[in-house]
Amino acid sequence: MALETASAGLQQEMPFAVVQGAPLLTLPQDLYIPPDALEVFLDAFEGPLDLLLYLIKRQNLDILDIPIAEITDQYMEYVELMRELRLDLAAEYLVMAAMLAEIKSRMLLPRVESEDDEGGDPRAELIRRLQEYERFKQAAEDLDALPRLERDHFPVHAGIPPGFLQRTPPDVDLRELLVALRGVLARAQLFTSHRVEKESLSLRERMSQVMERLRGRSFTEFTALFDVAEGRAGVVVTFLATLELTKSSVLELVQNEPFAPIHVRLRESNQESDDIAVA
Amino acid sequence: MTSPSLKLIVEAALIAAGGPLTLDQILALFPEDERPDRAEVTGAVRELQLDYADRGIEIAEVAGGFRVQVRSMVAPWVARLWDEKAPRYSRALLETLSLIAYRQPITRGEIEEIRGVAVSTNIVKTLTEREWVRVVGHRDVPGRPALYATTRKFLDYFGLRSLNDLPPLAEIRDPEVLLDDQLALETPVEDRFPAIGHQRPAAND
Amino acid sequence: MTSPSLKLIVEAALIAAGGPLTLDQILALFPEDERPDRAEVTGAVRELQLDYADRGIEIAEVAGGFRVQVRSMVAPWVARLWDEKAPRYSRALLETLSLIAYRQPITRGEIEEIRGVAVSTNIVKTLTEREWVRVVGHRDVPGRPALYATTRKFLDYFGLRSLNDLPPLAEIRDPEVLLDDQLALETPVEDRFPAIGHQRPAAND
Repeated sequence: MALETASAGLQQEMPFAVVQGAPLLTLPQDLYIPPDALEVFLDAFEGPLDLLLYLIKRQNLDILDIPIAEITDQYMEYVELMRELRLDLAAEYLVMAAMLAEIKSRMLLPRVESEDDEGGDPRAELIRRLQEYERFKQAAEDLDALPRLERDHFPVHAGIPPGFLQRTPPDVDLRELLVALRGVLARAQLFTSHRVEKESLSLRERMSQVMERLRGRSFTEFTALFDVAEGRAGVVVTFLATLELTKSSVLELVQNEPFAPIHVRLRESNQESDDIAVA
Repeated sequence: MTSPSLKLIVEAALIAAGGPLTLDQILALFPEDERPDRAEVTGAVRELQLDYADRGIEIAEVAGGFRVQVRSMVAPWVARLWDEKAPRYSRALLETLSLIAYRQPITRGEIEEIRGVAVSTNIVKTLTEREWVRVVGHRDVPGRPALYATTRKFLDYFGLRSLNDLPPLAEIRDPEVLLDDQLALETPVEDRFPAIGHQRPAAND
Repeated sequence: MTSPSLKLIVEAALIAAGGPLTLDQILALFPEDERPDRAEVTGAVRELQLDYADRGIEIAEVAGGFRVQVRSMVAPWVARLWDEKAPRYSRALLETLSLIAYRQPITRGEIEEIRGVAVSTNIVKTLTEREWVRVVGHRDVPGRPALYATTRKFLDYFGLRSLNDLPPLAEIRDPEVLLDDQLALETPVEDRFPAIGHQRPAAND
């Protein structure tokens, strides 16, 4: 019987929903609305507060003086309908239904004479929440209306004629480099399987230099790699660098016959067939 | 070659920047010994604003500084340069964004309390990815929920100089005061809802 | 509201486009029934070119059409807008560089093995573009990985005559030497590398 009372209140000109352009003027008690239409309806609301606000505004009621029983019944009908149609109703809608029912029952209690008891109208908290939500619903609309980039404002950007743009790369301090290296070494030491050996830097540098010298050439005579002017130490370093490079598959030493001149070349310059052989 | 006027440099920089430039960014274009006063730069910007009065572009002031943009009057034509339509944002996203803008710093839970529904992770992700919103800290309660606030990019996007430029929030009317007044004049509650009157005694327990 | 003049629309479109616009692209901004003649559009562009004679921008005719660009005269100032943006190098980049310096010639795989993480292509690209590092050959193993070494420019930049001027590895590995000597850094080292902070002798505090 509660439903009957409520549906009488629903006979207003304002549609309770617009489904694909067609207004729905009455609540569909006989379920003549296809389920997907109600899904659309449900999608149109941002939650139970939004639905309640809609129900209130639709009847030009003041939030501050909601006829709670009426609104509760209307709300329940929607919720029941959704449930009957097995629509995926968010739990929040049910929580609100419970809250409304509770307020409704409290409203029915005789008002106690002493004013200080219970602290006023049981609707107060709901009204506070509705008002608060309504403010931000409005704020969202206002925000949406603000002229904004991409839709209303288009920033300009003219180009720069070629040749002027010079991206200065960041400065690096040698100390930063060393700190970084120390970081790697410390980490590498945590994995005991990795070992960064103590190694003469001159050897490393010479390895790069030897490679540089051999680049783009075919065979170079081994002895041509050495510069006697560097003295004994220099020659030894070059010799070690060559051995190291040979060992690590970068260089290739070739001697056609015993005592013939030794030649050296970068293995990368080998023929395709050699690559296959190595692979 | 004489050095070009300050105004020419400011104009070219603003037009080339592709986004707002602050006074400091403009000043940084000059070597220290040639650096103009701040007032001179603002003067140049003001002059340009006047020059642009009958042009297709204008200089707007936003949080990030001065931004040259297409005048709204011609924007509909210019917008056709780009194929994609301007993105539209859902009510859920806009409501969440509004709550963060007006109530910052705010937690997700607090947003959900006001909206009455859960805030989807997607919305938070979109807002964060657009760099409109970021985590500025954590509330010191169990769970340490993240506190969200809006960014300068948010202000720039919506053409605001500061949060103060946001449209004012609607006033809240105090329900307690109003209700008490109204109730005094009203008929007893049970008269208004006879249909459910029978529930009364039971509910009292 | 009357429709804005053709010139305003053309101006705004050219400035906003961020690249050259062809005549056809400009014409496409108008609905068919309002579309101006080609001659009208070229006329508007010519007028704008005259207007810009004493401005910070100009309209250049390029193969792709018309492009608004910063006048060369002021370009050196405006170009500094992007100077500021060169970010500091990442720790990953510095580690990679230091490994190339100390372990050259070295392959990317070897660097990754020591660092325990992949070396991004960007890092290698940045180091190569800066001409601090180059490929000096390939190791003749499957995949023929490139061997990297440092360059003359690298030595020059860091004021070294040769790699021998770099502190030996042993010293770098010893935190005490590093901290007391070359590395009297503003930031305490353990702040940057909290993971290895424990290695620092207590006496140093």
